Amino acid sequence: MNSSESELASQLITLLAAGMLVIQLLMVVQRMLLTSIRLFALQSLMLAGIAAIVAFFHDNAIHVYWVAGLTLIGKVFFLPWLLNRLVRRIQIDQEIAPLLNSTASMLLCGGFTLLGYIVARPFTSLERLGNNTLAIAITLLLTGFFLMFNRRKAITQVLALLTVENGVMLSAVALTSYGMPLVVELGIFFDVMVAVMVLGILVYRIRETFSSMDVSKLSQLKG
Amino acid sequence: MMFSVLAILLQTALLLALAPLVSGCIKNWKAKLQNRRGPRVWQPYFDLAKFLRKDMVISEHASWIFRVVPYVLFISTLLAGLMVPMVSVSAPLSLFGGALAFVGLLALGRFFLALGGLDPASAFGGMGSSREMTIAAVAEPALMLAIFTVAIAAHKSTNLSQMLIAAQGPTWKLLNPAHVLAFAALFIVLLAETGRIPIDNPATHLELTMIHEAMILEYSGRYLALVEWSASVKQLVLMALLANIFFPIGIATDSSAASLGLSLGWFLAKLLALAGAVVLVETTNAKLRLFRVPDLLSAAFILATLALLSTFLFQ
Amino acid sequence: MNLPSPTLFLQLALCAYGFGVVASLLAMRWEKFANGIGFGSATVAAVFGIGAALTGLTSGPGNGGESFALWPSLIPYLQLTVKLDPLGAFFVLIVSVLALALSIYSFGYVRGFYGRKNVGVLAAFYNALLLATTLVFTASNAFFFLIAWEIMALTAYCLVSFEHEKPEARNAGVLYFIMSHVGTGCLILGFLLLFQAAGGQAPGDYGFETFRTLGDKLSPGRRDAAFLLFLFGFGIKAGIVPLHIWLPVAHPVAPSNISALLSGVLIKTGIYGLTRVLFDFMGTPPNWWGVTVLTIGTISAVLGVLYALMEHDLKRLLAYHSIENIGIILMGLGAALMFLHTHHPVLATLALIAGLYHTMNHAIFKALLFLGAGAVLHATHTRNMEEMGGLIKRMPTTAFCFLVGAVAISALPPLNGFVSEWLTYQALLQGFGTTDSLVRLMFPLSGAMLALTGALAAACFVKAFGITFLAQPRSDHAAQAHEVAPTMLAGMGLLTAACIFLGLFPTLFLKLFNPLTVQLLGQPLPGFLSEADGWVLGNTQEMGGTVSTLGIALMGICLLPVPLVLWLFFGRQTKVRIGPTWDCGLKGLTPQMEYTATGFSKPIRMIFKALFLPRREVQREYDYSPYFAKNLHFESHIEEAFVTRLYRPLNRGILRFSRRMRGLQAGSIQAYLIYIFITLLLLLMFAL
Amino acid sequence: MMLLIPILLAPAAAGLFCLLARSRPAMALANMLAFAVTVGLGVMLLRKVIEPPYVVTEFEEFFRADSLSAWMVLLISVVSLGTSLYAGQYFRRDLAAGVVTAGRVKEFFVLTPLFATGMFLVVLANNLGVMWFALEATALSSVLLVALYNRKTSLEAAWKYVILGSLGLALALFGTVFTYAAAVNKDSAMPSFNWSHLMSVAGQLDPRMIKLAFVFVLVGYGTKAGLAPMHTWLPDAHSEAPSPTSAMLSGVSLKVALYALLRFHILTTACLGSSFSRTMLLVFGLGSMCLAAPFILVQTNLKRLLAYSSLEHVGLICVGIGLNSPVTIFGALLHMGYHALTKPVLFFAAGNIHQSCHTLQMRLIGPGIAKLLPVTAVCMGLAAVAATGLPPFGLFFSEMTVLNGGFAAGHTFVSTVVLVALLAAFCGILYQLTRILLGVPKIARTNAVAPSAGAPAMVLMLAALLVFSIWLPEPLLEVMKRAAGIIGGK
Repeated sequence: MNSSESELASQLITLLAAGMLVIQLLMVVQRMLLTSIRLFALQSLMLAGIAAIVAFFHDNAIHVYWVAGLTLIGKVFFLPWLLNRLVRRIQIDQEIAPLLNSTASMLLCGGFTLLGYIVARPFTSLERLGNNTLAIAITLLLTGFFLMFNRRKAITQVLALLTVENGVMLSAVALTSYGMPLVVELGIFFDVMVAVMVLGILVYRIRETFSSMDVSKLSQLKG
Repeated sequence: MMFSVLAILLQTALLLALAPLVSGCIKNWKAKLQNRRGPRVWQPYFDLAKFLRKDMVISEHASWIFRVVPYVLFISTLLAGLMVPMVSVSAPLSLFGGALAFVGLLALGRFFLALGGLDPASAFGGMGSSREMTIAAVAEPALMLAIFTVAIAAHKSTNLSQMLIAAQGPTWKLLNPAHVLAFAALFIVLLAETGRIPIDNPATHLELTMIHEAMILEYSGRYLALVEWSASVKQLVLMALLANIFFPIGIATDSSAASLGLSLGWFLAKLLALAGAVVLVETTNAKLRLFRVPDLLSAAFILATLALLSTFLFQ
Repeated sequence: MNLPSPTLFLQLALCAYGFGVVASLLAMRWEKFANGIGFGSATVAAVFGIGAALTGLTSGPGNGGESFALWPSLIPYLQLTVKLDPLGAFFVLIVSVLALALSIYSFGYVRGFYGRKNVGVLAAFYNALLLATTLVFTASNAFFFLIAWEIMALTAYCLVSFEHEKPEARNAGVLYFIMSHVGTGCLILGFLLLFQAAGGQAPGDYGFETFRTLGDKLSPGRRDAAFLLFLFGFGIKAGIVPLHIWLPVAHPVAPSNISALLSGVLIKTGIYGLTRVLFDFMGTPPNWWGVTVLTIGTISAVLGVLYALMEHDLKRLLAYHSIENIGIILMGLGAALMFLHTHHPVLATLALIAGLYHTMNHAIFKALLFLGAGAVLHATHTRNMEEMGGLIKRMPTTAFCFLVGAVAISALPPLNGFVSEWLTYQALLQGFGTTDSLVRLMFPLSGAMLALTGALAAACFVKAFGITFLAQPRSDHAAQAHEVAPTMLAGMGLLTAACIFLGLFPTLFLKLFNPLTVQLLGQPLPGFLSEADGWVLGNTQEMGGTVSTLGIALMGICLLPVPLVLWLFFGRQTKVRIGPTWDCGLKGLTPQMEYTATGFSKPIRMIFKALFLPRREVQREYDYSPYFAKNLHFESHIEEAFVTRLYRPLNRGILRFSRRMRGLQAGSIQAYLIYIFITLLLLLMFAL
Repeated sequence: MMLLIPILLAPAAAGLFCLLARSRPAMALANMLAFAVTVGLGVMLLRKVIEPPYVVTEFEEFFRADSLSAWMVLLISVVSLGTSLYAGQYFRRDLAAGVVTAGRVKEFFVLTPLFATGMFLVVLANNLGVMWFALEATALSSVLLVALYNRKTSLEAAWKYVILGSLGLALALFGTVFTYAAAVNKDSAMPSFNWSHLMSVAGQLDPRMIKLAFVFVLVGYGTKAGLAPMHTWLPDAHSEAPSPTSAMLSGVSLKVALYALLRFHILTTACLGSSFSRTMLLVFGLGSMCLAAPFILVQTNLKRLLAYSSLEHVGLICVGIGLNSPVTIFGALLHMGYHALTKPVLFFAAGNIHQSCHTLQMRLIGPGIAKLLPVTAVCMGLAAVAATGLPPFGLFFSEMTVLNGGFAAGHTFVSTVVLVALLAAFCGILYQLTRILLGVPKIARTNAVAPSAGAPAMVLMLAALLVFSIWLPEPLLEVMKRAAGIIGGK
């Protein structure tokens, strides 16, 4: 790999990572569940793209193709499909009244981005790929977190969790340039799949039992 | 050994013989001061003899406690009396106990007398017991503090004979403020312990005011004799204690007949003087309400505390 | 004569108690058998225990018994070593004597539980408690001591709550255990401070041997902190004011044989602990330690007896008296500490002996009184004195034993309570000259308070004995009471005899203290303590006060002929007639006209009104004029100021705080996510 | 002879068997058998790791067991065995009462061994990534167990558990990735992600990265281990799960998460050579203890009470490790063991009470459980005595050991706070349990469970607790000392 190739790869990765961040911010203000799912699929697609670029540009990172492939299958197609089906089955498609309105949310997320940058700053020299990918990963985490406690629909919380997961994968690729050992990647992948299925089962049961998907109604257990 | 047995016998006899006389004197003098003729000085002796000869009526509710009480009271009072030096510096039983045992024995008698008051199931008896024990309890700290004060002056000995010797000392110590104050405290305690006005009225049989008389209301015959006798012996020994410790004049330090006789004379004189003081107090004061009594006794306690303070403040 | 070594006796006693635990649990289906084997083995163990203590105390100083490990050590610092040293042996003597009497008493007493409660379990806890207590007194490693201490507290809790069907027993158990555990916490901290000072490296750094070498080497701050912790920790167990509130609640609700054990022995473990740490470990005490202990002792004594007077629940009354007596014991210990500070070892010996002797005496007479109360409870099924009366005719032996106990606890000559209080007075009196500072006023003032205490105690026991046993029965229960089983009487008789023995022969008993004072103060018993062929008790100085209870008793008997002679001389012909009590001409007295317990203590309640803060409610029902009441309902309550002003607000505050804290867990998942988020942010900002 | 793989296979096989099996007794038996086998294997492993070379590795170091893992394996298998012993009877009564369907019971018997397999994998995996996903697997399998009853509240608990747990695990994954990143920077070859390898190169890891990683791992695995303030799912999940699952969650699951945290703690300490990670553990441990105390004092729900008590104990274990002297770490490990034997008994007893009274509100349960369910009450009482740290049970020894070590190492303040928190918890538990266990039942309850229901499991665990309280076999001591050495970095 020569330096110009590396430069190109780095730029591409930075671009895609920035795209992931933008999608994340869009999700923060998006209320329609189906749109959110689509946004998530798009974000995952970008992640898969990053993985593919890494695999393509690095010699000893063939297995990262696996990562790209699994992400593509799992997070771009399978999970969005699953969630879509769930949303249709439980017939709730809009988020109502988040804790903070969209302006405040955006401002806060801007703050989180700044924070992510600050936290990641000491480590910029360690980044193998892209610029500030670690900062973006941490921002994805923080905003994902925010998304989780700002929203009330169970599905949104699942989505937020998945975006955090995306953030982890991004940081894994960005920091190591070849991801983690394959067995770990596989394990993580299957775990995420199973997790979403389990969450789906629970969402479905909650919807059945509470005739709502509003997690703020899940507040009987106190003290 | 022989001598001490003799001493015990003599002092016992003295206690028993002298006690009614002191009671009689007080009664008589009090009457005189109140412009009455009053009973004869010897009247208590006749009373006792009469009681001893009378039949007894014992309450159907009473138990053996009721019958034991007079004996316990009588003997414990006599024992206490034997610990007080009266005509000789060394009291017959001074080895067996000092001031603390003295107080303890009097308390033992009081304890049983109070039980005797409760035993016949009469409300009066209970009332008397309750009040007697209360007053004794309130008087006790002042008594103990005064004893401590005197004992500290006597090289911290609670032996009454030692206290006496220390009081005799080179100078007469009544002039010492500690002693004056302690005497005042003890005098108040004496009034309380012997049931005199202003704490109790020995002459009354008015239900609601009596204390001592209420307790012994059910006693009759020889038991009453023992109880009355014990009361007067107690009065005697307390007065003897005050007289000898604070006015240690003329007490025999050896056992020759002459000095003992002289000492007996002095002793009688002191006793009568003290009895006069009691009479004066009784005549010039009215009986206090029951719940004012603690005030008087706390005054005694304060006097005793001051006495204690002055043992080192004024030296 | 070649007696077996104290160690062997001790091992036998421990084994017998252990056997008692196991056997009575195994036998719990057959209650009679469980009773026999459980209390039987406790009896045997008690005899062994007495043997161990006596051989330990008489076999000369430094020869008390060798140290042995009960069990191999498992974990760092824990050494399960047992050693019977003189101080421990003295307390083992107390527990064993009591155990002997109580076990005999229990044979009869627990029959009342047949078919109602499980006697096997009771016997097992009883044995376990005695085992643990014996180990507390003999453990020679602080870690092991704490284990025994906690097991003791646990079994005591089980016994207090034994009749858990009654709500008051449950509440009492909880209160007891919580306070006891707080105390244990303080002890753990105290011992940890010593352990830390010892270095905390060597395996034996928890050993008493190591602590003993610390002494004056401890830094003042650490020493003072440890002192306060120990005072608090052991003080809770001993029931000093104001840490006493559990005691009058917990002791009465247990079965009476257990109450006797709790009041007789268990609170003495606090005294043991204080003696152990203050005299054995901590070196020369600063002055304020002694002053504090003496003050606490005085306050406990006076307040204990005052609250006792206000009780008409017989067992609660006795429990409050335990507080009083602990106060008296602490007066002795406090004075001893002050003497140690001013370097008067002889006087310290006197004061310490006074305290410890009173410990023994209190154990004996308080157990006796509780057993008496138990017998009364057994016969009348009530603890309320207002429903008793006239029992002396129905239960003569019990009444006699109770009377002896009452005289003893009121410190009246010639019984044992008098002797130990006499020693205390002497120590206090001598203390006046040991220092020139104003602190010396403490001594006589404490003495005066001790006098007040004694007199009030006498008043209280006139009430307790008089209202319970004398006059007419105030209820059907009391009227139908019967004398209790012979084993119960035997148990009480044993303690009665002990009261008389300890009262009349103090000089014999005091000899046992010699190895103890040598161990703790390096000072043999002062010779004046046993003058005149050993029958007269002196104090530490020549020409000081002396007392001979035996002499007083014998002299009393000699004087007995005097009234008899008078009687023979004057009144041979007199007759005795049984008649009604004077009833002011009414139609005869009913029990309602008798003086009540509440009425008896009324004057004292009025005098100390400011302290008791009594509340009274009077309801009058009348037809036409308030002066002719048809019905009068009168209630009088006294609640301790410590409870209402200190403990209740404290408890309420803690609970209020806890309820506020519960708001954190309000059920909202968003909030929970925010907690995690904030934690993460804080860590990212500050930890990096 | 293979040892580690059979440990993993036995429960997995049992799980698969149960998936296919139809008869409930057979499923229960399979569970029991599998865990009996793992107990046996655990003991063998224990004997093996105290002999040189002190490590057992299999499958090219993919699986690795040192003393710490062996100790955890033993705890997991013992608690699982106890649970499976109890679960059979428990669900029989549940089925009889109709509160649960046969399908759900099957779900339990399938998922529980998988849950256990996950935990075994956590402690046996050498690769930190594998450890992570094994932990995620335990979370996922236990979520469905928590939701087993399908009540509103149990769904709520499960939802909180899975969301908070997954989020925590996502954070932990961040931390894991960062750790890996710290290792890869030096050379461009793909390094091993094995813990043993990382330890061997600990000195060359990037310290800042490791620090960042530890923060994430602490918050992440700390959530799973129930450290305050990330513990909020814990009382919900513990109280709503079926009692056997509660026992597993509280008895071992928390400790397994703590184990994962410890591996990073060891690594961090080895890398930074500073007290950074142990101070963190200390702070969070103390925080958990202090937070748990007030909740225990005013608790109204029996199983939540027990859950907060677990929080307290986990806090103590953390403090013990955070104090970082060999004695305190030993005490903490000892505490883990004793707590694992104690807490399940309490949950079993609570399960019996729940089945008999149909509520966990202590106001409605009490008083008088001792009359109603004597065996349960006695077991619960004894276990509570143990759990509140009273002798003769071992938790007293382990707590004292932690305190001793703390004082010996000069941490006077921390140890004092620990003691105060323990006292407060004691008061709460004593008060609450006295209220429900003792006394006379208010009304005669119909539908009381058999008096000795579930007794074998409770009695066996209590007996084990008592035996090991007064007698610790030499190998056990040895393994704990070695484990303490590993944690202490020696």
